[in-house]
Amino acid sequence: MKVLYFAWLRERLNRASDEVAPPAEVQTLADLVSWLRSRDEALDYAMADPSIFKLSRDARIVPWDTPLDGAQTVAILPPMTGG
Amino acid sequence: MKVLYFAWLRERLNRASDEVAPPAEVQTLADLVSWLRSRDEALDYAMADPSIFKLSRDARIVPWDTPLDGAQTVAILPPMTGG
Amino acid sequence: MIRVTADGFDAGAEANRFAASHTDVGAMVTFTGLVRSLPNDPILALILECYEELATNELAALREQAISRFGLTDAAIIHRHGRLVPGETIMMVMTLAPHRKAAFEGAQFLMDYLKTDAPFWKQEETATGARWVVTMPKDKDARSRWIG
Amino acid sequence: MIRVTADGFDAGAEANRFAASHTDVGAMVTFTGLVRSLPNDPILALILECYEELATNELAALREQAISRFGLTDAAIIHRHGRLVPGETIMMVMTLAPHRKAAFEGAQFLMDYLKTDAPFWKQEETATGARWVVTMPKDKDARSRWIG
Repeated sequence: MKVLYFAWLRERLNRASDEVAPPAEVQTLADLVSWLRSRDEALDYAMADPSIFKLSRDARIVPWDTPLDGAQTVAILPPMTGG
Repeated sequence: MKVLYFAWLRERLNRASDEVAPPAEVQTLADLVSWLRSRDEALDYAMADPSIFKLSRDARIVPWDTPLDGAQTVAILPPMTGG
Repeated sequence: MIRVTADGFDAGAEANRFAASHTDVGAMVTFTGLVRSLPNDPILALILECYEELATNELAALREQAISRFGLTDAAIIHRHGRLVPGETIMMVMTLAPHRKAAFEGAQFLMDYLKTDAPFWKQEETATGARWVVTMPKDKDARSRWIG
Repeated sequence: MIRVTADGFDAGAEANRFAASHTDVGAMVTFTGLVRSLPNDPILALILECYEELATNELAALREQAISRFGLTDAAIIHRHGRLVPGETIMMVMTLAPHRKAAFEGAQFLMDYLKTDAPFWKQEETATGARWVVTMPKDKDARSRWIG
Protein backbone atom coordinates (compact mmCIF):
# COMPACT_ATOMS: atom_id res chain seq x y z
CA MET A 1 0.00 0.00 0.00
CA LYS A 2 1.19 3.48 -0.85
CA VAL A 3 0.98 6.34 1.66
CA LEU A 4 1.25 9.90 0.30
CA TYR A 5 2.35 13.02 2.17
CA PHE A 6 1.74 16.57 0.98
CA ALA A 7 2.89 20.15 1.53
CA TRP A 8 4.62 20.85 4.85
CA LEU A 9 4.07 17.27 6.00
CA ARG A 10 6.00 16.07 2.94
CA GLU A 11 8.76 18.62 3.73
CA ARG A 12 9.02 17.60 7.38
CA LEU A 13 9.31 13.91 6.46
CA ASN A 14 11.70 14.64 3.60
CA ARG A 15 9.73 12.31 1.32
CA ALA A 16 6.48 12.35 -0.66
CA SER A 17 5.43 8.75 -0.07
CA ASP A 18 6.01 5.43 1.66
CA GLU A 19 5.37 1.91 0.51
CA VAL A 20 4.00 -0.01 3.52
CA ALA A 21 2.52 -3.40 4.41
CA PRO A 22 0.53 -2.92 7.61
CA PRO A 23 -0.29 -5.96 9.77
CA ALA A 24 -3.76 -7.53 9.75
CA GLU A 25 -4.92 -5.69 12.90
CA VAL A 26 -4.71 -2.36 11.00
CA GLN A 27 -8.33 -2.23 9.84
CA THR A 28 -9.25 1.43 9.37
CA LEU A 29 -7.49 4.55 8.11
CA ALA A 30 -7.28 5.74 11.71
CA ASP A 31 -5.55 2.45 12.61
CA LEU A 32 -3.14 3.01 9.75
CA VAL A 33 -2.27 6.51 10.97
CA SER A 34 -1.63 5.17 14.51
CA TRP A 35 0.52 2.38 13.14
CA LEU A 36 2.52 4.77 10.90
CA ARG A 37 3.04 7.17 13.82
CA SER A 38 4.27 4.35 16.07
CA ARG A 39 7.00 3.55 13.52
CA ASP A 40 8.08 7.10 12.67
CA GLU A 41 8.98 9.76 15.20
CA ALA A 42 8.96 12.63 12.67
CA LEU A 43 5.45 11.70 11.51
CA ASP A 44 4.29 11.23 15.10
CA TYR A 45 5.53 14.69 15.97
CA ALA A 46 4.14 16.34 12.82
CA MET A 47 0.70 14.86 13.54
CA ALA A 48 0.61 15.94 17.19
CA ASP A 49 -2.79 17.50 16.49
CA PRO A 50 -4.37 14.86 14.27
CA SER A 51 -7.70 16.72 14.08
CA ILE A 52 -6.34 19.14 11.48
CA PHE A 53 -5.61 16.38 8.94
CA LYS A 54 -7.94 14.82 6.44
CA LEU A 55 -7.36 11.42 4.88
CA SER A 56 -8.03 10.07 1.43
CA ARG A 57 -8.45 6.47 0.32
CA ASP A 58 -7.87 5.73 -3.38
CA ALA A 59 -8.22 9.41 -4.29
CA ARG A 60 -11.42 10.21 -2.38
CA ILE A 61 -11.57 12.06 0.95
CA VAL A 62 -13.14 9.74 3.52
CA PRO A 63 -13.77 9.74 7.29
CA TRP A 64 -10.97 8.50 9.54
CA ASP A 65 -12.95 5.43 10.58
CA THR A 66 -13.27 4.16 7.00
CA PRO A 67 -12.01 0.56 6.61
CA LEU A 68 -8.82 0.15 4.59
CA ASP A 69 -10.50 -2.68 2.75
CA GLY A 70 -7.76 -3.30 0.19
CA ALA A 71 -6.91 0.37 -0.38
CA GLN A 72 -4.09 0.92 -2.88
CA THR A 73 -3.30 4.52 -1.88
CA VAL A 74 -3.89 6.46 1.30
CA ALA A 75 -2.96 10.15 1.61
CA ILE A 76 -2.46 12.24 4.72
CA LEU A 77 -3.63 15.76 3.93
CA PRO A 78 -2.59 18.81 5.94
CA PRO A 79 -5.18 21.65 6.05
CA MET A 80 -5.88 22.65 2.46
CA THR A 81 -5.40 26.16 1.20
CA GLY A 82 -6.76 26.14 -2.34
CA GLY A 83 -9.10 28.63 -3.91
CA MET B 1 -40.96 72.29 -15.97
CA LYS B 2 -40.69 69.03 -17.87
CA VAL B 3 -42.43 65.85 -16.67
CA LEU B 4 -41.21 62.54 -18.10
CA TYR B 5 -43.14 59.28 -18.38
CA PHE B 6 -41.57 55.87 -18.97
CA ALA B 7 -42.41 52.34 -20.07
CA TRP B 8 -46.08 51.32 -19.76
CA LEU B 9 -46.97 54.69 -18.23
CA ARG B 10 -45.62 56.39 -21.35
CA GLU B 11 -47.61 53.98 -23.52
CA ARG B 12 -50.85 54.51 -21.61
CA LEU B 13 -50.52 58.28 -21.89
CA ASN B 14 -49.42 58.11 -25.52
CA ARG B 15 -46.60 60.56 -24.84
CA ALA B 16 -43.17 60.58 -23.25
CA SER B 17 -43.32 63.99 -21.59
CA ASP B 18 -45.30 67.09 -20.71
CA GLU B 19 -44.24 70.68 -20.38
CA VAL B 20 -46.11 72.11 -17.36
CA ALA B 21 -46.26 75.24 -15.23
CA PRO B 22 -47.75 74.21 -11.88
CA PRO B 23 -49.31 76.87 -9.64
CA ALA B 24 -47.46 78.20 -6.58
CA GLU B 25 -49.30 75.91 -4.12
CA VAL B 26 -47.62 72.87 -5.76
CA GLN B 27 -44.62 72.66 -3.43
CA THR B 28 -43.45 69.05 -3.38
CA LEU B 29 -43.16 66.24 -5.91
CA ALA B 30 -46.17 64.61 -4.27
CA ASP B 31 -48.13 67.87 -4.80
CA LEU B 32 -47.05 67.84 -8.44
CA VAL B 33 -48.32 64.28 -8.93
CA SER B 34 -51.68 65.18 -7.35
CA TRP B 35 -51.95 68.25 -9.52
CA LEU B 36 -51.05 66.31 -12.68
CA ARG B 37 -53.56 63.58 -11.83
CA SER B 38 -56.31 66.14 -11.25
CA ARG B 39 -55.82 67.42 -14.82
CA ASP B 40 -55.44 64.13 -16.62
CA GLU B 41 -57.84 61.23 -16.31
CA ALA B 42 -55.54 58.73 -18.04
CA LEU B 43 -52.69 59.57 -15.65
CA ASP B 44 -55.04 59.52 -12.67
CA TYR B 45 -56.20 56.03 -13.66
CA ALA B 46 -52.70 54.73 -14.45
CA MET B 47 -51.49 55.88 -11.01
CA ALA B 48 -54.41 54.35 -9.07
CA ASP B 49 -51.79 52.67 -6.84
CA PRO B 50 -49.26 55.47 -6.42
CA SER B 51 -47.11 53.43 -4.00
CA ILE B 52 -45.57 51.45 -6.87
CA PHE B 53 -44.08 54.55 -8.50
CA LYS B 54 -40.80 56.30 -7.76
CA LEU B 55 -40.07 59.88 -8.65
CA SER B 56 -36.94 61.62 -9.82
CA ARG B 57 -36.04 65.28 -9.63
CA ASP B 58 -33.37 66.54 -12.04
CA ALA B 59 -32.16 63.00 -12.72
CA ARG B 60 -31.90 61.75 -9.12
CA ILE B 61 -34.44 59.49 -7.40
CA VAL B 62 -35.85 61.35 -4.40
CA PRO B 63 -38.61 60.81 -1.82
CA TRP B 64 -42.13 61.92 -2.77
CA ASP B 65 -42.12 64.69 -0.16
CA THR B 66 -39.05 66.40 -1.69
CA PRO B 67 -39.69 70.11 -2.49
CA LEU B 68 -39.82 70.95 -6.20
CA ASP B 69 -37.58 73.89 -5.47
CA GLY B 70 -37.01 75.02 -9.03
CA ALA B 71 -36.76 71.52 -10.53
CA GLN B 72 -36.24 71.47 -14.29
CA THR B 73 -37.26 67.87 -14.85
CA VAL B 74 -39.40 65.47 -12.85
CA ALA B 75 -39.92 61.85 -13.93
CA ILE B 76 -42.62 59.41 -12.90
CA LEU B 77 -41.07 55.96 -12.81
CA PRO B 78 -43.09 52.74 -12.94
CA PRO B 79 -41.55 49.75 -11.12
CA MET B 80 -38.13 49.19 -12.63
CA THR B 81 -37.12 45.89 -14.15
CA GLY B 82 -33.44 46.30 -14.98
CA GLY B 83 -30.63 43.91 -14.21
CA MET C 1 -16.66 52.36 -14.05
CA ILE C 2 -20.29 52.91 -15.02
CA ARG C 3 -21.44 52.45 -18.60
CA VAL C 4 -25.01 52.76 -19.86
CA THR C 5 -25.00 51.91 -23.53
CA ALA C 6 -27.01 50.77 -26.53
CA ASP C 7 -23.97 48.89 -27.83
CA GLY C 8 -23.11 45.28 -27.23
CA PHE C 9 -20.01 44.48 -25.19
CA ASP C 10 -17.67 41.53 -24.65
CA ALA C 11 -18.23 40.44 -21.05
CA GLY C 12 -15.10 38.31 -20.87
CA ALA C 13 -12.86 41.05 -22.25
CA GLU C 14 -14.39 43.55 -19.80
CA ALA C 15 -13.73 41.17 -16.89
CA ASN C 16 -10.12 40.64 -17.95
CA ARG C 17 -9.55 44.38 -18.27
CA PHE C 18 -11.18 45.02 -14.89
CA ALA C 19 -9.09 42.32 -13.15
CA ALA C 20 -5.91 43.75 -14.68
CA SER C 21 -6.74 47.30 -13.59
CA HIS C 22 -5.65 46.72 -9.97
CA THR C 23 -2.84 44.94 -8.25
CA ASP C 24 -3.17 43.80 -4.62
CA VAL C 25 -6.61 42.29 -5.09
CA GLY C 26 -7.27 38.62 -4.47
CA ALA C 27 -10.87 38.19 -5.50
CA MET C 28 -13.09 39.16 -8.40
CA VAL C 29 -16.78 38.39 -8.70
CA THR C 30 -18.78 39.03 -11.85
CA PHE C 31 -22.50 38.76 -12.45
CA THR C 32 -23.73 38.63 -16.01
CA GLY C 33 -27.41 38.90 -16.95
CA LEU C 34 -28.31 37.17 -20.20
CA VAL C 35 -31.41 37.34 -22.38
CA ARG C 36 -33.18 34.06 -21.82
CA SER C 37 -35.70 32.32 -24.04
CA LEU C 38 -37.48 29.29 -22.60
CA PRO C 39 -38.60 26.47 -24.91
CA ASN C 40 -42.16 26.62 -23.52
CA ASP C 41 -42.28 30.43 -23.53
CA PRO C 42 -39.98 31.66 -26.28
CA ILE C 43 -39.24 35.33 -26.83
CA LEU C 44 -37.85 36.94 -29.97
CA ALA C 45 -36.15 39.80 -28.18
CA LEU C 46 -35.93 41.83 -25.01
CA ILE C 47 -36.39 45.56 -25.43
CA LEU C 48 -34.92 47.69 -22.68
CA GLU C 49 -36.13 51.22 -22.18
CA CYS C 50 -33.89 53.48 -20.14
CA TYR C 51 -33.80 56.94 -18.59
CA GLU C 52 -30.13 57.30 -19.40
CA GLU C 53 -29.15 60.35 -17.34
CA LEU C 54 -30.90 59.02 -14.24
CA ALA C 55 -29.45 55.53 -14.79
CA THR C 56 -25.93 56.92 -14.95
CA ASN C 57 -26.43 58.96 -11.78
CA GLU C 58 -28.08 56.18 -9.76
CA LEU C 59 -25.60 53.50 -10.82
CA ALA C 60 -22.68 55.78 -9.96
CA ALA C 61 -24.17 56.44 -6.49
CA LEU C 62 -24.84 52.73 -6.00
CA ARG C 63 -21.27 51.89 -6.98
CA GLU C 64 -19.83 54.38 -4.45
CA GLN C 65 -22.11 52.97 -1.77
CA ALA C 66 -21.03 49.37 -2.46
CA ILE C 67 -17.34 50.28 -2.47
CA SER C 68 -17.50 51.98 0.92
CA ARG C 69 -19.93 49.54 2.54
CA PHE C 70 -18.03 46.37 1.63
CA GLY C 71 -14.51 47.77 1.42
CA LEU C 72 -14.21 46.95 -2.26
CA THR C 73 -11.10 47.86 -4.21
CA ASP C 74 -13.31 48.67 -7.19
CA ALA C 75 -16.71 48.00 -8.72
CA ALA C 76 -18.08 48.37 -12.22
CA ILE C 77 -21.51 48.24 -13.84
CA ILE C 78 -22.27 47.96 -17.53
CA HIS C 79 -25.94 48.02 -18.58
CA ARG C 80 -27.36 47.91 -22.07
CA HIS C 81 -30.60 49.27 -23.42
CA GLY C 82 -32.34 48.84 -26.76
CA ARG C 83 -33.30 45.58 -28.48
CA LEU C 84 -31.41 42.42 -27.45
CA VAL C 85 -31.88 38.89 -28.71
CA PRO C 86 -31.68 35.66 -26.64
CA GLY C 87 -28.15 34.84 -25.54
CA GLU C 88 -27.01 38.48 -25.56
CA THR C 89 -25.57 40.05 -22.43
CA ILE C 90 -27.97 42.55 -20.82
CA MET C 91 -25.74 43.77 -18.06
CA MET C 92 -22.74 43.00 -15.95
CA VAL C 93 -21.63 43.82 -12.42
CA MET C 94 -18.00 43.31 -11.33
CA THR C 95 -16.34 43.67 -7.94
CA LEU C 96 -12.71 43.47 -6.88
CA ALA C 97 -11.70 43.01 -3.25
CA PRO C 98 -8.87 41.65 -1.12
CA HIS C 99 -11.07 38.69 -0.09
CA ARG C 100 -13.96 36.74 -1.54
CA LYS C 101 -16.61 37.58 1.06
CA ALA C 102 -16.56 41.30 0.24
CA ALA C 103 -16.43 40.63 -3.50
CA PHE C 104 -19.48 38.34 -3.35
CA GLU C 105 -21.50 40.55 -1.01
CA GLY C 106 -20.70 43.70 -2.97
CA ALA C 107 -21.86 42.09 -6.21
CA GLN C 108 -25.06 40.81 -4.64
CA PHE C 109 -25.80 44.18 -3.08
CA LEU C 110 -25.31 45.92 -6.44
CA MET C 111 -27.60 43.44 -8.18
CA ASP C 112 -30.33 43.67 -5.54
CA TYR C 113 -30.47 47.47 -5.73
CA LEU C 114 -30.04 47.60 -9.47
CA LYS C 115 -33.10 45.39 -9.92
CA THR C 116 -35.36 47.84 -8.11
CA ASP C 117 -33.64 51.25 -8.34
CA ALA C 118 -32.06 51.49 -11.79
CA PRO C 119 -34.38 53.10 -14.34
CA PHE C 120 -34.58 50.33 -16.92
CA TRP C 121 -37.80 48.71 -18.09
CA LYS C 122 -37.92 45.42 -19.95
CA GLN C 123 -40.37 44.47 -22.63
CA GLU C 124 -40.50 40.96 -24.06
CA GLU C 125 -41.12 40.68 -27.76
CA THR C 126 -42.93 37.44 -28.61
CA ALA C 127 -44.51 36.03 -31.75
CA THR C 128 -47.86 37.45 -30.59
CA GLY C 129 -46.69 40.93 -29.55
CA ALA C 130 -44.82 42.72 -26.79
CA ARG C 131 -45.44 42.61 -23.03
CA TRP C 132 -43.88 44.56 -20.17
CA VAL C 133 -41.94 42.54 -17.63
CA VAL C 134 -43.44 42.86 -14.15
CA THR C 135 -41.31 43.37 -11.00
CA MET C 136 -40.90 40.25 -8.96
CA PRO C 137 -41.88 40.65 -5.30
CA LYS C 138 -38.74 38.61 -4.53
CA ASP C 139 -36.65 41.46 -5.92
CA LYS C 140 -38.06 43.80 -3.28
CA ASP C 141 -37.34 41.19 -0.62
CA ALA C 142 -33.79 40.75 -1.87
CA ARG C 143 -33.16 44.44 -1.57
CA SER C 144 -34.69 44.80 1.89
CA ARG C 145 -32.14 42.46 3.47
CA TRP C 146 -29.46 45.17 3.13
CA ILE C 147 -31.42 47.78 5.06
CA GLY C 148 -30.64 48.64 8.68
CA MET D 1 -16.46 21.19 -16.47
CA ILE D 2 -13.59 20.53 -14.08
CA ARG D 3 -10.02 21.36 -15.03
CA VAL D 4 -6.96 20.96 -12.80
CA THR D 5 -4.00 22.26 -14.71
CA ALA D 6 -0.48 23.64 -14.53
CA ASP D 7 -1.21 25.88 -17.52
CA GLY D 8 -2.42 29.45 -17.43
CA PHE D 9 -5.88 30.19 -18.80
CA ASP D 10 -7.83 33.20 -20.08
CA ALA D 11 -10.56 33.77 -17.49
CA GLY D 12 -12.61 36.09 -19.73
CA ALA D 13 -12.52 33.70 -22.67
CA GLU D 14 -13.52 30.81 -20.38
CA ALA D 15 -16.47 32.83 -19.03
CA ASN D 16 -17.65 33.73 -22.52
CA ARG D 17 -17.44 30.11 -23.65
CA PHE D 18 -19.29 28.94 -20.54
CA ALA D 19 -22.08 31.53 -20.99
CA ALA D 20 -22.48 30.54 -24.63
CA SER D 21 -22.68 26.82 -23.80
CA HIS D 22 -26.30 27.03 -22.63
CA THR D 23 -29.45 28.76 -23.81
CA ASP D 24 -32.36 29.37 -21.40
CA VAL D 25 -30.13 30.71 -18.64
CA GLY D 26 -30.53 34.21 -17.28
CA ALA D 27 -27.69 34.53 -14.79
CA MET D 28 -23.99 33.79 -14.67
CA VAL D 29 -21.72 34.34 -11.68
CA THR D 30 -17.97 33.97 -11.83
CA PHE D 31 -15.43 34.06 -9.05
CA THR D 32 -11.79 34.55 -9.97
CA GLY D 33 -8.97 34.13 -7.46
CA LEU D 34 -5.89 36.20 -8.26
CA VAL D 35 -2.34 36.09 -6.91
CA ARG D 36 -2.03 39.14 -4.71
CA SER D 37 1.09 40.96 -3.60
CA LEU D 38 0.67 43.65 -0.96
CA PRO D 39 3.03 46.65 -0.92
CA ASN D 40 3.85 46.07 2.76
CA ASP D 41 4.17 42.29 2.36
CA PRO D 42 5.26 41.59 -1.21
CA ILE D 43 5.57 38.08 -2.59
CA LEU D 44 7.49 36.98 -5.66
CA ALA D 45 5.26 34.05 -6.47
CA LEU D 46 2.65 31.66 -5.16
CA ILE D 47 3.51 27.97 -5.50
CA LEU D 48 0.55 25.63 -5.48
CA GLU D 49 1.04 21.99 -4.67
CA CYS D 50 -1.75 19.65 -5.69
CA TYR D 51 -2.84 16.03 -5.38
CA GLU D 52 -4.20 16.03 -8.89
CA GLU D 53 -6.25 12.84 -8.98
CA LEU D 54 -7.92 13.63 -5.65
CA ALA D 55 -8.53 17.26 -6.70
CA THR D 56 -10.25 16.16 -9.89
CA ASN D 57 -12.46 13.70 -7.99
CA GLU D 58 -13.38 16.09 -5.17
CA LEU D 59 -14.07 19.05 -7.45
CA ALA D 60 -16.26 16.87 -9.68
CA ALA D 61 -18.26 15.70 -6.65
CA LEU D 62 -18.53 19.25 -5.34
CA ARG D 63 -19.77 20.46 -8.73
CA GLU D 64 -22.51 17.78 -8.85
CA GLN D 65 -23.55 18.68 -5.33
CA ALA D 66 -23.82 22.41 -6.13
CA ILE D 67 -25.81 21.75 -9.31
CA SER D 68 -28.40 19.63 -7.54
CA ARG D 69 -28.56 21.67 -4.33
CA PHE D 70 -29.06 25.07 -6.00
CA GLY D 71 -30.77 23.94 -9.21
CA LEU D 72 -27.93 25.23 -11.37
CA THR D 73 -27.99 24.79 -15.12
CA ASP D 74 -24.24 24.22 -15.03
CA ALA D 75 -21.13 24.84 -12.96
CA ALA D 76 -17.43 24.82 -13.79
CA ILE D 77 -14.21 24.92 -11.82
CA ILE D 78 -10.74 25.61 -13.18
CA HIS D 79 -7.83 25.41 -10.72
CA ARG D 80 -4.16 25.89 -11.44
CA HIS D 81 -1.14 24.48 -9.68
CA GLY D 82 2.56 25.20 -9.99
CA ARG D 83 4.30 28.57 -9.73
CA LEU D 84 2.19 31.70 -10.32
CA VAL D 85 3.26 35.33 -10.18
CA PRO D 86 1.23 38.28 -8.80
CA GLY D 87 -1.71 39.19 -11.02
CA GLU D 88 -2.08 35.68 -12.43
CA THR D 89 -5.36 33.82 -12.11
CA ILE D 90 -5.20 30.98 -9.57
CA MET D 91 -8.65 29.57 -10.07
CA MET D 92 -12.12 30.28 -11.29
CA VAL D 93 -15.58 29.09 -10.40
CA MET D 94 -18.55 29.72 -12.72
CA THR D 95 -22.26 29.05 -12.29
CA LEU D 96 -25.17 29.37 -14.69
CA ALA D 97 -28.77 29.42 -13.49
CA PRO D 98 -32.19 30.68 -14.50
CA HIS D 99 -32.04 33.34 -11.75
CA ARG D 100 -29.36 35.25 -9.91
CA LYS D 101 -29.96 33.92 -6.39
CA ALA D 102 -29.07 30.34 -7.35
CA ALA D 103 -26.09 31.48 -9.42
CA PHE D 104 -24.67 33.53 -6.51
CA GLU D 105 -25.34 30.91 -3.84
CA GLY D 106 -23.95 28.11 -5.98
CA ALA D 107 -20.72 30.01 -6.60
CA GLN D 108 -20.33 30.88 -2.90
CA PHE D 109 -20.98 27.29 -1.87
CA LEU D 110 -18.36 26.03 -4.33
CA MET D 111 -15.80 28.55 -3.06
CA ASP D 112 -16.46 27.80 0.61
CA TYR D 113 -15.98 24.05 0.13
CA LEU D 114 -13.11 24.41 -2.28
CA LYS D 115 -11.16 26.45 0.29
CA THR D 116 -11.24 23.62 2.84
CA ASP D 117 -11.80 20.42 0.85
CA ALA D 118 -9.81 20.70 -2.38
CA PRO D 119 -6.29 19.25 -2.07
CA PHE D 120 -4.23 22.32 -2.96
CA TRP D 121 -1.58 23.83 -0.74
CA LYS D 122 -0.19 27.31 -1.22
CA GLN D 123 3.33 28.42 -0.54
CA GLU D 124 4.35 32.07 -0.75
CA GLU D 125 7.75 32.77 -2.24
CA THR D 126 9.24 35.95 -0.78
CA ALA D 127 12.62 37.64 -0.99
CA THR D 128 13.62 35.84 2.23
CA GLY D 129 12.33 32.37 1.37
CA ALA D 130 9.14 30.36 1.11
CA ARG D 131 6.37 29.94 3.68
CA TRP D 132 3.25 27.75 3.71
CA VAL D 133 -0.07 29.58 3.76
CA VAL D 134 -2.09 28.72 6.86
CA THR D 135 -5.84 27.98 6.76
CA MET D 136 -7.93 30.86 7.93
CA PRO D 137 -10.40 29.94 10.69
CA LYS D 138 -12.93 32.09 8.76
CA ASP D 139 -12.76 29.59 5.91
CA LYS D 140 -14.00 26.86 8.22
CA ASP D 141 -16.79 29.16 9.41
CA ALA D 142 -17.77 30.02 5.84
CA ARG D 143 -18.12 26.35 5.03
CA SER D 144 -20.11 25.47 8.14
CA ARG D 145 -22.98 27.75 7.17
CA TRP D 146 -24.02 25.33 4.42
CA ILE D 147 -24.33 22.34 6.76
CA GLY D 148 -27.74 21.09 7.96
